[in-house]
Order: sequence, then C-alpha cells, then structure tokens
Amino acid sequence: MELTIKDLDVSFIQGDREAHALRGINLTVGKGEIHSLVGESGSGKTVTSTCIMGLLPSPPVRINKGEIFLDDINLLSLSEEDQRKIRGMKIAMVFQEPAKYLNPTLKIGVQITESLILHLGMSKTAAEEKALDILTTVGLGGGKRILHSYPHELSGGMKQRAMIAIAISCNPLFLIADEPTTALDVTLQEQILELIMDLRNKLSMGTLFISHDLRVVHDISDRISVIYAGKIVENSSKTELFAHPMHPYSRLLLKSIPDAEKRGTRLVTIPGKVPDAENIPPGCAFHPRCPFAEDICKIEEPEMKEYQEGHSAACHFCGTGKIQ
Amino acid sequence: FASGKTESKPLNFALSGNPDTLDPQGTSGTLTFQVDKSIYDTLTEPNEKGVIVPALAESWDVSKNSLVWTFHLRKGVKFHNGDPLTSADVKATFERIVDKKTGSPNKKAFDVIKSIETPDDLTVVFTLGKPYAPFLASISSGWGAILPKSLIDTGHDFASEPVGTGPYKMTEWVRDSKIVLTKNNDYWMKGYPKINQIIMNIIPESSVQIQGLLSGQLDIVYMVSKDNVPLLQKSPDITLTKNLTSLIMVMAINCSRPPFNNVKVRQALNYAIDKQKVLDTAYSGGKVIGTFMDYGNAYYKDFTSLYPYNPEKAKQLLKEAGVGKDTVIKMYLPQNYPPHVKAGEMYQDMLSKVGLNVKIQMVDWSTWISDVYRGSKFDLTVIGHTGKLDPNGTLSGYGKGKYVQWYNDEAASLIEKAAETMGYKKRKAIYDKVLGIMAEQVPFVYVGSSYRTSGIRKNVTGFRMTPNLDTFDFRWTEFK
Amino acid sequence: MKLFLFILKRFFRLVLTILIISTIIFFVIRVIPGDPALVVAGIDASNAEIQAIRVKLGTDVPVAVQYVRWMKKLVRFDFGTSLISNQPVMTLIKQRFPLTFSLALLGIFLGILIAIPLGVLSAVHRWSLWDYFGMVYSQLGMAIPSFWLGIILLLLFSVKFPIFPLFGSGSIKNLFLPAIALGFARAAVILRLTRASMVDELSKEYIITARAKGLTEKMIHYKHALKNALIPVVTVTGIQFGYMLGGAIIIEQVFSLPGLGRLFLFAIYQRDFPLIQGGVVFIAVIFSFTNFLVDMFYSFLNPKIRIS
Amino acid sequence: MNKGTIQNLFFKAAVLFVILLGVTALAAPLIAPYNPTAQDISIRFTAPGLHHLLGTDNFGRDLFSRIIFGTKAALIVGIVSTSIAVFLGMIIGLWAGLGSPLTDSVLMLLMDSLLSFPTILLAITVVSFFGYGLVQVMIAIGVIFSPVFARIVRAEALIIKTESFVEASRSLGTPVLKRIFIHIIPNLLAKVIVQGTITFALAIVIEASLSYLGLGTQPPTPSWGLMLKDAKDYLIQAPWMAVYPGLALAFTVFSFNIIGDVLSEKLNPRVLK
Amino acid sequence: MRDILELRNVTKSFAGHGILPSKRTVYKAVNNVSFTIQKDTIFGLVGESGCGKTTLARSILLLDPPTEGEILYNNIPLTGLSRKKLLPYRMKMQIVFQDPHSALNPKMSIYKSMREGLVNRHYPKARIKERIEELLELVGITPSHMHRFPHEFSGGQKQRIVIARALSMEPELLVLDEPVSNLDVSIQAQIINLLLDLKGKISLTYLFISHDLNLVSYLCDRIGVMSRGRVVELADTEDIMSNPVHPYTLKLFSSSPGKMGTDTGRKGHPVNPPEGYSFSETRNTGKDTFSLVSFKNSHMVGCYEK
Ligand SMILES: Nc1ncnc2c1ncn2[C@@H]1O[C@H](COP(=O)(O)OP(=O)(O)OP(=O)(O)O)[C@@H](O)[C@H]1O
Ligand SMILES: Nc1ncnc2c1ncn2[C@@H]1O[C@H](COP(=O)(O)OP(=O)(O)OP(=O)(O)O)[C@@H](O)[C@H]1O
Ligand SMILES: [Mg+2]
Ligand SMILES: [Mg+2]
Repeated sequence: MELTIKDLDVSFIQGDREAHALRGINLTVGKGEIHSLVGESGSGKTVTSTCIMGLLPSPPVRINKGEIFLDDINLLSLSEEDQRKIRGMKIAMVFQEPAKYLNPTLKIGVQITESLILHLGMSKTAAEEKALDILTTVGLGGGKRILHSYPHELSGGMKQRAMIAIAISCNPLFLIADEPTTALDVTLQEQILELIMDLRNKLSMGTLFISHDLRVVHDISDRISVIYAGKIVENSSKTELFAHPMHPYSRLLLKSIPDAEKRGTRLVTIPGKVPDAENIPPGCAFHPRCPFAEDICKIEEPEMKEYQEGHSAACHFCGTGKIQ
Repeated sequence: FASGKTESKPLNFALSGNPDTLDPQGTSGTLTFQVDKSIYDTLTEPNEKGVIVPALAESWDVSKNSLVWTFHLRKGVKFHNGDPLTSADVKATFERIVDKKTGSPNKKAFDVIKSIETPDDLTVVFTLGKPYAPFLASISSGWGAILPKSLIDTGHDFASEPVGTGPYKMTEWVRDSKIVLTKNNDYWMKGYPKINQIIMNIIPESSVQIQGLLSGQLDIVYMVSKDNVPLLQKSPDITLTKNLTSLIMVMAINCSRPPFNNVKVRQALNYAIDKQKVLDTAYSGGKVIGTFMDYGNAYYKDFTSLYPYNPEKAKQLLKEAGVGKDTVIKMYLPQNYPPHVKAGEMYQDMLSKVGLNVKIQMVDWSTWISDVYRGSKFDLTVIGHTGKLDPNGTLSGYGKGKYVQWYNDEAASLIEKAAETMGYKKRKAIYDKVLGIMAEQVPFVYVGSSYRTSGIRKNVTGFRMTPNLDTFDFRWTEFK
Repeated sequence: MKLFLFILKRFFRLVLTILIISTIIFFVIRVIPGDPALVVAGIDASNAEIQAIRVKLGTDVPVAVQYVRWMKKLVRFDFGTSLISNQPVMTLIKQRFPLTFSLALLGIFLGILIAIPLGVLSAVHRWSLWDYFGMVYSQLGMAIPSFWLGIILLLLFSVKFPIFPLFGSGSIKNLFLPAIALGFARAAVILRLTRASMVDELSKEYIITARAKGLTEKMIHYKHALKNALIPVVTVTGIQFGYMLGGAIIIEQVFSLPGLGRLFLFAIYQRDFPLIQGGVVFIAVIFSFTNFLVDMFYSFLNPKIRIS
Repeated sequence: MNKGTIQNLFFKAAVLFVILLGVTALAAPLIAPYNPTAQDISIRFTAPGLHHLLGTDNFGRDLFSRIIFGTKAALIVGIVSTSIAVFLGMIIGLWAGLGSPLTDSVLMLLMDSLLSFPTILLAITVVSFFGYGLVQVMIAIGVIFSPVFARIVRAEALIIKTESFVEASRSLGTPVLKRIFIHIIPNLLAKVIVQGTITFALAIVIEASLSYLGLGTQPPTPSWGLMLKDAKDYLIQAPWMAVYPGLALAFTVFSFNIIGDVLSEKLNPRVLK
Repeated sequence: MRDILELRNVTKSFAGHGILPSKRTVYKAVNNVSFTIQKDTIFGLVGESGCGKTTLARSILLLDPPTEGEILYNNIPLTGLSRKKLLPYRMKMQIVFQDPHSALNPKMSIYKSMREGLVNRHYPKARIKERIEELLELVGITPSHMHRFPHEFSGGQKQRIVIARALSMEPELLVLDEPVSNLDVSIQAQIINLLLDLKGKISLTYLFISHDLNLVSYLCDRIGVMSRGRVVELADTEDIMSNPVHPYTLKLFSSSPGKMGTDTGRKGHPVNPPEGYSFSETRNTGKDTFSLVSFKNSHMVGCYEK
C-alpha cells in the first residue's frame, strides 16, 4: 500500500502555549518501499507516525491542516470505527518506548494473540501457536516462557521485540517502525532488519522506518527523508543521500557517526540545539546552527526543490555549490 | 381465600422483636411472656379486667392466717408431650423457680414459699413463711407457668423448646423471623382455641407492620403508633382497638443529687411539664397520673390536681431554689426506646422554657441498666415502669433509695407493712398513704399510663389483650 | 511442599489474628459498662437474684478465670453458649450465615453489575451525559439512607405491586429487594472508585498501543484499562463484602431478615459476652479470608505485586 | 461547550457551594428564620410552605432552620473524621506497603482486627474510655474508616514502589520519608481523594447512628444524620423530613465529590483537560 | 590504579510467576559474575539482548540487591550495609536507566525531578535553579521547558533529562544503561563528548552498557561481553577488537550491520580455548565449573573446566 502525507501540520495546545510539532510534512512511501525518517531527537518523527495511526490524543493535539492517504483512503476523515478496522490489520506501528507502551498487567502472549483473535478470527490455541512462531521470528524463541511473561519480567530488548511481534502479527500492509532496534544487540538488529525486508518481499509491505542509527538506516532503506523541526528538509534515495547529502543538516548528521577509528578524537557535533517547538525560528529553522547561513535564511523559508531525479532538499543554497 | 375453610388459614401476627428465650422462669422480657402466654398456663390468671380467675386450678382456698394456700387442679389436662398434669408438676415447677441454678430474676416473689405438699395428684398445698398478699398475683404472672416435671428432671432446654399445657404448641421458631404456634387439640377449654395456626412474624420495622396490615399480609398488629392511626383509620378492612396499658410513664429524678435534693426543684419539674401533651405526642396518648401507680390499677388514687401544668409556678419555685441556667442537668435517654427518647426531647424543650439547662445524653440499654438504673449515675432519665398485678410489685423498695435515690422511712415501712396485710380494703388504705407521700415528694415526674392501639383486620374477632400482664390471648380469636 | 508451607503460614496468621482479636474483644467488653446479668434480670430483680444469674451465666468469677475458660474452649473451636438464649454460639451463627452470605453475595454482585459498567462509561466519557448520570446516581447512592430505600422498595414491590413478599425469610424471593437496597449503596462507592481509577489508566500509553492494534473500544476499556484500574476497586469491594458478611443491620431490620447483623447487634446491646466474642472472631476470620483473597487477586491484577 | 469548560463550571459551582456551606455554618443564627430547637407541637408535620419553607418535623420544629444549624456539625464531622481516617490510613498503608513483609503482615493483621470490631461496640468502648462528645465521635469514625484507606494506600504503594522512578530517587539519595512524600503519595493521591469524598458522606450518616448510642451530637441539637434517622418513622406521612436533609447531604457530598474528581484529575498531568 | 568497583560471584535470580509461590520457578538472570572496574576508566558491557546487563547494573547499585555474591566499592563491601550507611555510597554511584520514561515521576515536572538530587546533596538553594538550567543546556534541552511533565517530551529528550539528572549528582561512578540509544547521532555525539569532557575534568568512572559496538569501541577502555547471565570475555578494548576469543564475541563482532561501505575488517577467526577448558559444557557434572580464565595477560575468557 502506498502512503501519502500531504502538508501535515500539527500543534500541541497546552493552555495558552502552542507547540508547533509538525509544520507541513510531505511524504510518500511507495508500495513495498522501506522509507526511513531520520532527524534529531524531538524533531517530530514520533508525532508524524502517531498521526498516521490516528492516535494523537485530541486535546491537546490539534491537526491544523493536512491529509494522509493510504492508497486512496483518506485516513484523517475516516470514522473512528473505520479507522479501528484499518489499525492493526492494514497498518501497524512499533512504538518507540516499549516499556511504556506495553500493558503491564497482561502477559505478552495475550497482548499478541488478542489482535490475531480479533482480526483474523483465530482460535485461542491457534493464535498461541502463531504467537510462538512470530516470537521466534523476532528472536524470542525461548519457548513458552516469553508467552507467559509480563512486560516487567523482560529485558529492554525483549520488550522491544515483543512490541515488534505485536505489530507484525496480523501481517500488516503498512508498518511504522519507530526506532525498533535501539535496544537490540547487533545480531538481533540484523535479524529484525531481515524480517522487515522479508515481509516487504512477501507481502510487499510498505514501511516507514524511524531510526537514529544511520548504519541501520543505511542497511535497510530504499529512500530516506530527513526531518528537522517538524519539516522534511531532504528526501532522496539511500545511496544518493549517503553519497551526496545536500542539506547542511544532513551533511553534519552523517559526520557525527562515532567509530572505533575515531577513538581519542572528539566526535563531530552540530552546534546549538534543536529549536523549541513553541519557538521555531523564522525563515529556515536550521539557520541558527547552519555554518552556511546568510541573511535570507533568517527571513525566508526555503521550499523543497528537486535538484536531481528523486532527490530534493529545502535549502536556499542547495545546488549553488556553496555547501561543501 | 374467601372460599377456603377459614380454620385452616393461619393467623398472621406481627411481633416487634425476637424473644431472647422462651423459658418463662429465666427472664423478665415482655416478649417471652407474650409468646409463652399461648404455650403455657398458670394455676390462676387475670382476665381482661385484671380479676384473677381459675385456670389450671379449678379452685383454691386460703387458710385463716393466710399462710396455707391449697389449689385444686383441673382434671384431664395434658402437657404438649402427652404427660398428664399432676400436682407433682406444680411442685417441681415452683421448686425450679426458687432454685438458685435457675437464676430466675423473679425468685424473690416465690421465696415466701416455705414448703409445697402434694396430698394427691390434683391437690397442691403451698405453705408460706409469712403472710404475703401478692402471692396469688405472683402465681398468676408469667413466671407462674407450669412446666412438666418429667422434662424438668431431664434438664430439658425450655429456652428454645417450650413444653406446656397451653392452647398452642410451638412448632417452629426461626429466630428473628417467626414463631409458629399450632393448635393444641387436647386443650382443656373445650372448643378452644379456634384457629389452627398462628404465625408470629417478627417484624421490627413498624412501617412494614402497618403496610402488612393494610395489604392483608398481616391480620393483627398489636402495637400501632399514634402517628399511624389516621392511615389505618382510612382503611375499611381494619378495626382499631385502644386499651389502656398498665405502664407508668415517668421522668425519674435523682433525688440525692443537687439541685434535685431540694423538693422544690422536683416540684418545679412537675409543674413545668405538660403531661397530656407528652402522652399524646411521644406515646400513643393516655391518661395522666399523679402518683406512682398505673391508671387502671385497683389501687390507683388520683393526685393529678396536685401539680397541674403551670410553667409560671415552676419558674417561681426554681427561682426560690436558686436554680438557673448555670446548673447543667443531664438527662439520660435509653436509646432503644424511641418513645422515651421522643418524650425526653419534649421534656428538654419544656424544661428549657422554664429556664433550666438540660443536656440530653443517649445511652444504650445495657449502659442504662447498669449505670443509670443500678448505678444511679444520672440527673434525670425517662422510662416506663410496667404495672404489676399486685401493687407491691410496683412499689416495693421505694423509700429506701432505689434508682431515684429517694429516702423516706415512712413510705418504706408502709410499703413493707402492706405486703403482709391481707384484704383489699386494708391494703388500699395503706397504699393510699404511700401514694400520697410519693405524689407530694415527687421522686418522679409522673406522666401517665399510655394507650396501646391494636390494628386488627375486620375478619378477625376475639383477639384479647391482658393489660396487666401486657400479653395476648388468642384463645377466643377466630376468623369470621 | 511449598504450597503446604504457604497454606500453613496463612493459617498461622489466621490463628494469630483470632488470638489477638479474641483477647482484645474479651477484655474490652468486660471493661465497658453493661452486665448481661442485669439485662436478663430486668429492672425489678433484687441483688441476690442478679448474683444468682451471674453464677448461672458464669460471669461471677474473676475476669482472668473467665478468660482462661474461654481460651480453653476456643482452642477446641468451641465458642461457648449464648448467655441470653442459651444456644451454642456456633449454632446461632450457622443458622444465620447462609442467609447473610447469600444476601451479601447477591448484594455485591448487583453492586458490581451496576457500578463497573457505569464507572467505566463515566471515565471514558468524562463530563458527558453518562458521567452526569453516574455522578447523580452515586450521590443518591451515598446520600439515600438504606432504610429509606428499603421501605420505598417494599412499598413499591411488596405493597403496590405485590411481586415480592413484605416480610419473612427462607426463599430466594425474600432476598431480592434487600439485595437491591444493599447493592444500590455499594454500587455508588464502587462506581466512584472505578471512575477515578479508570481515568488514571486511560491516560497511559499502553492504551494507545491497544488502539493501534485496532481493538474495539470495549476491549480496550474492559480488557486493558479495567484490569489495571481494578486494584483500589477490589480493595474496597473486598472490605465491603466483608462488612456485609458480618450482617447488614438496617437492611435486615427493614426486611425482617434473620441475619447475622441483628444477631450481633442484640448481642452487643445485651452484652451477651460469648456471642459478641464469637461474632467478632467470626467476622475477623471473614475479613482475614476476604482480604487474603483480595491479596491473591492483586497479584493476578498486577503481576508486579507478589505475595510473600 | 467543550469538556474543559463544563468541568470548570462544575468545579466552580462546587467550590462556591462549599463556601456557601461554610458561611451558613458560621452565620447560622443570622440566616435561620426560627430557633432550631423550639418545639411547637400544634404545628407538627406542617408540609413545606410559606411559613415553614421546608416544613416542620414531629415536634413542630422548623426543618429549614434545623438544616441550616446542622450544617456546622455536618461539615466538622465530615471533614475532621475523614482527615483522621486519611491520616491514619495513609501512615499505616504506606508503612505496610513499603515496609518489610513482616511489617506488612503485622499491620494488615491489625487492620483486619479493626475491621472486625463492630462499629457500635467501638462506639460504646470509646464512650466508656473517653467519655461522651463530638471529638470522640470524630476520632471513632476516623478509626473505623482508616482500614479502608490503609488498604487502598497499601495496594497502590505496592505497585508504585516497583517503578523505576522510585529507584532512581533512591539512588539520588533521597531519604525514605521524603521519597514517600514526593514520589509515592502524589501517585496514589487520586484514589485517596475519591475514597475521601466517599468517606465524607458516610461519616455524616454514621455520626447519626453513633449519636443514638450517645456519641456525637445529642438531641435537640440539629444534625443532618439525626434528622434523617428521626424521619424514618414518618416516611409516609411526612416525607419532607427525610427528603430535605437528604438533599442537603447529597448536594454537599456532590460538591465534595466534584472537587475531589477535578483535583485528582488535575493532579494527573497526563489526563487531558 | 585503584579498583573502584569489584564484583565477587554476583548472582541474581528471579522467581517465575504464578500466584502461589509453589508454582514459581527460579530464573538466574545474572550468574556468578566477578570482575573489577578501575577508577577513572570506562568499562563497556555488551552482550545480546536479555543477557542480564540491566539486571547486573541494578544489582551493582543495590537497587535490587543480588541474590548472592558481594559488591565492593572502593574495597568496602556494600552488600549488607544498612540503608543509612549505604546512602553516601548511593549518591556517589548514579545510574541512567535504559528506559527513561519510567525513570521520571509522571506527576512531577522535570524541574522538580532534577531538583531532588541537588537538594539531597545540600546544593546551595539559591543556585539550584541556575544549576538545573545549566545542566539542561548541557544536554541540549531548552531550559525554559523545565516546568513541563515527562509525557510532554520525546523519547530522546527524556533520555537526556535523565542523564542530566545523574550528572547533577557529580558521581564517582556512573552506570549508563544504553544512554544514547534513543538519540540521533549528532546529539549522541554531543552527549558522548560531554561524558568525555567531564571525565577529563573530574575523577569519574563509567560503566557503559550498549549494543552499539562502534560506540563502545570508540569510548571504552575495557570491555566485558555478557551472554546468558555470564561474563564470557573480558579484555582491554584493543585486545578484544583485534583478537576476540570466545565464540559468542566472535559472532557478535562479525554480525555488526551497517558497514556503510567501509569494512573495518573486524572479522575474527575461531580460537581455541585455553588448555584444559572448553567453551561449551561438555558433560553435565552437576557442578558449576564455569570460570573466567586468563587467555593472555589481562585478556580473560569464560570457559568450562574440562
Ligand atoms: N504531549 C505533548 N505535549 C507537548 N509537546 C509534546 C508532546 N508530545 C511531544 N511533544 C513535543 O513535540 C515535539 C516532537 O516530538 P516527537 O516525539 O515527535 O519527537 P521525535 O522526533 O520522535 O524525537 P525522539 O527521536 O527523541 O523520539 C517535541 O519537541 C516534543 O517536546
Ligand atoms: N523482574 C523480573 N522477573 C523475572 N525475570 C526477569 C525480571 N527482570 C529481568 N528478568 C529476566 O532476566 C533476564 C535479563 O534481563 P536484563 O534486563 O538484565 O537484560 P539486558 O541484558 O539488560 O537486556 P537488554 O539489552 O535487552 O536490555 C531476561 O531474560 C529477563 O527476562
Ligand atoms: Mg520519538
Ligand atoms: Mg537492559
């Protein structure tokens, strides 16, 4: 299934404060595509995904404008009941903080099987069989122990995998994975990434993949979008982005990756910090931290422009050769 | 129901509480005697008017010196267990009540018996230690119920399985729910009782009793509060009967505590209270009395004119005695008797109107008995004394303290003398004196004897109360 | 073996509870004013007669001796004999228990049946019509005295429309109205707690996960949130159930039911020592038992809580 | 109107009502049209009307005045008893929930014992040891209700103590007592508040039962609980005797409940307003 | 150099669930672990998910005391100290929890959460607010957000707040349980730099738990590899990187994803265990014969006695 987000604009309203979390997100994830969303912490990745799921609590959230299409279904205009039928079945999400998003009082087994029983109409025993299968595919093969464990009895990584198991249990057509591998060791990371690619191949499942681990992103993505302060600033195929990042932010990001080789040296960082969603700087939101910023950046907000086939960025100076 | 045989229909009766025990000798609870009245018989019994008439004893003689009482038993009377009634049963019964092990609260009434002889099966001879006028009354009271010797000997549990000679046998007792009485076909009064079965439903809530009566689920409610009378009067199916009880409603005064050790203050209290109003409002109406004797009693003497309602007089007396607002007076009310509580509230209001500072304190019944009644730890309290068949039962002990802490040698010795005096006239003369002293000295505020209103379905006739004992008599009751 | 030890430990705790409570109660009721002999004797008895009654009741000996006697009996599970009615305390309690138990069970069942769904609805639709209904209901439930409700119920369903008997006992029909009257008030309390607890739970993130799975709102509320929300509800329901098993005095009075409440109430009024002692020990056992069940239930509701 | 404003409206109305109650309690003699204890048998059971706004009772006393004068007792009994119960219950519940299993066992045993002690017996005991009076009744009611709070608090504490923010606080070196105050109590307060508002209502009603045993307000002093109790005998002929004190109680409890609800929601920053 | 921390045979077992204790089974999450951490070094702990790293960390801080074994801090045994005596040591050891969300009291604004530790340290009252602002700034959180509640922050923001809080205690030993897993590389770099800077300024020891082998090898002086509750290899970073011995370590290092074109050539080759030992339990003797033995100097490897 293809996912299209058009000009999504979302705020959090807390009394008289307004945090402008998303400022016009445009994004398309094609059928069977693995699309990564990278960006600084607090830039709006989770808000975007939760919004796709239709799970942003309102209040305090206000969707100012925008549309989200799954193929030709306008998700935001669906009735609550229709949304429910889509969720879990057609579109599923792995939440970033499994500790918080798992029900502390239900066994993992129950949390996996309940959607199997509900959506696929399985019997309890069949669902449990299936759950064991799924757990094995996410590397939780430990027999029935996991099935009968409560979340607090699992390690961070185990919870994360349980979360993944829940999401993929009903073979969704579209998956949102919000940092699904942060708590996993490399072996497991590999396994999970393979699993996602597998599902893509088998079910042509589209995936919106969110991660900070650029290595992982590099391994798995077809395309990548870079988000900064609630706005997509660069969108490109994987190879293009890693080879020729355009936006200054993307470039700096790639430079910060730690490595054993850099041992003893200071890691590269981007000076300054992510703008506060209540207080987005005018013009290009990145300008206070941008080494190439000029006066125009403070006033005018750059548009997304396609500079090469399938590679667009939002910067006044892209393609000018000014950015090295 | 109309077509069925009325006799087979049980009579539904409302009882306000569960008797603690049905052993007639081991208690002083009115509820016990009310139930036992239908199960047991006494040698002699008071009729509706309070006159003592033959029951199990067909006749009796008293010796000249009033010490030897001979009773001739009725022939062919049978206990519920089949035993025939003999003089041995009577002897065993009275020996049981004076036996310490029985722990009867009214043992003293029978302690005058020096010996009991049984010359033959149907004759019992009591020999008393001293002349004792109230003896016949004692024998006619609930405590005088005759029990079968065979069961006394085996230590039968009379408390929960009563066996007597009465018109009804107890066939079922679900505590706190119902007592079922079934007709004794061998009852000595031929043709009586009329009704086959009486169900005494234990219903503590008076409004439920009233509704039960109105809707026909109950046939007799023997105690209808005055507030409910209008409601029942409206119903065409119900007759209301009003009887004067033998109760002596009082506000008791602790005569040894200041300011009540001053007779003027006690008199002031008597002036300050509008007795008829209290009777009409808190109790179910009644007759005002002026001394310590129930209105219907043969020994009653009228002293009501002594202290009419006169708040001005009360104020004046209090002023003379120097009692004002600064004297805090505590009135203890027994919490389990709502009418007394209500009366107490009215007294409080009336007394405060003459300038007294009265504080009410509720107490539970056990505390009342032990602290207030036995311990005399009170200033004022409200209670009703049950009238007795014999005035001695009512008056003995007064003048020598009792809970009101009233000491009056003259009254005390007169009361003792009257107990040993035979003959109504002689005794009446002595008691008139005693009652006069009490009326004047006012250890109590005498309020009155209250009415009891019973509600009976129109198709039921012949329900009788024995006012002096406050018991019911179902022997003549029948469905029309 | 472990299970055996566990049960043994629990049993030991129960015995300890009984021991402590029976000792406290024993001395308390002998220190407070009131004497059963005086109650039996009434107001006309003489001192000699009262003393005789004390001898008969066994309250004439020093308190210490009485205490030893009672303890000796207690270890043989003998609660003694009622001073007033002369019946074994055990028998009296046994007679009353079935009724009280059925009434409590029915009452709490009705209470839960009303309260939980209404509480959940109120929490889910906060400050909506459901919530107002829930609020009004719970205010009424708390402010309407049970005698009032009882009498109104009787007037309606036993007099006006004689569906249920006005008085009497023995059949299930007699229990229906009192159970409603009991459940009505209990429901008010359970409802309030359910609402508060649910509001708390529904604000947690795992609810979002449940939604993301596409579960129906019903499943989310009842399967996910409610289970987490139930702990304070279970606590209070357990205590209320315990109370009800000790008898519901006013309800029993209004509906003329021979339940434990009236038995114990009169025992207290009459200072029927063995019966009070037996009653209190009985209630203590009930509370220990229901609270044990409640504790067990906790660890079912929230696996992080372990019973040690 | 959105939920927030409705909620606020209710909250403000409730606060206003409670303030009104407070004022009524203090200024009762100025507001009440009649002497609340003066009897006038000739006008007993007057239905509500012009002269007697809410009618009269079985002694002809003005119900409106009695309700006004009863406010003070109701508020004091409700607030003080509930506070005592909450205080005792909190201490015991926290101690049991956070202490060793042995402490827990011992304290819960104590609570079970207290629960099995019949209210009436407790009242008689209190009277015989500490005498008659309103203070005693408030303590007695507080003690009676404390096990409920203890159990609620304990149950919640058992959960909260396993949260890692409590552990974090431990490693930050926060002393136990302070940790309890800043981490444990705020997270269980919502439930305590709700139970508190419930207890408030029950306390007022129970006070009536205890008054009948000699504890608490004694007649003729007006008390809502006692008025309700007195009304029992006249339900059919004078229903207003029960209705109005009942309504007064209901509204008061209602206000406290709303305040409790809103407060407990405000205490939870995550509940979306 | 001095050892700041020594673990002696630390074991932590959990009872399984089941309402009745009799039904609970015992699960050893940490099994007989012994090692030391030297002062002013960074000790890395890696291992598969669920191998017991977090459990071990919690045991070290005695948040959940170990079932068996001893923990020595500056040669003082901590296990068995009374709560009061433990307090000063507690404050010198801080932990950044893996799950930042539950480490913050949901009913407390982050300002209050941060203040708690400072107040405990008797930090001058007047300067507390300033200090909190400083710390938040340091980890890249807008100080003006400090009156917000935890749920109003993104995952990474919370993680940084928790780090800031731990730093506010100026600890001697800081246990970091995957402290940067939710952070983007730039902020990750910022935090890592911060940690290194601090270490340069004051005496600080880190126990760093992570899955990111690149990061661990960049940062740590010595690395411990855990598997199924046991430490299976323990060596200086260079040694372990160049010459992983234990089969599990080998597997771990060879499967590192995201070579991003440049293969660092970390692929090891199978090595034989020391004489008389084996990597797998050959026969079930019923005895625990597992121990860490020296492979080369300070390079230790865990194997079973043959
Ligand atoms: N409930 C809320 N109230 C107010 N602001 C919020 C709320 N939830 C999130 N935000 C703000 O919205 C912004 C975007 O948050 P989001 O969770 O999408 O970040 P993210 O990109 O997922 O970051 P991370 O990588 O750290 O998880 C942040 O600045 C955050 O502070
Ligand atoms: N409270 C508990 N009860 C039972 N088992 C538990 C408990 N806590 C942890 N475990 C188990 O102990 C093992 C180790 O868990 P731990 O959290 O230490 O792993 P970890 O190494 O930190 O993993 P991760 O990298 O995934 O966070 C896991 O198998 C887990 O299921
Ligand atoms: Mg996020
Ligand atoms: Mg972990």
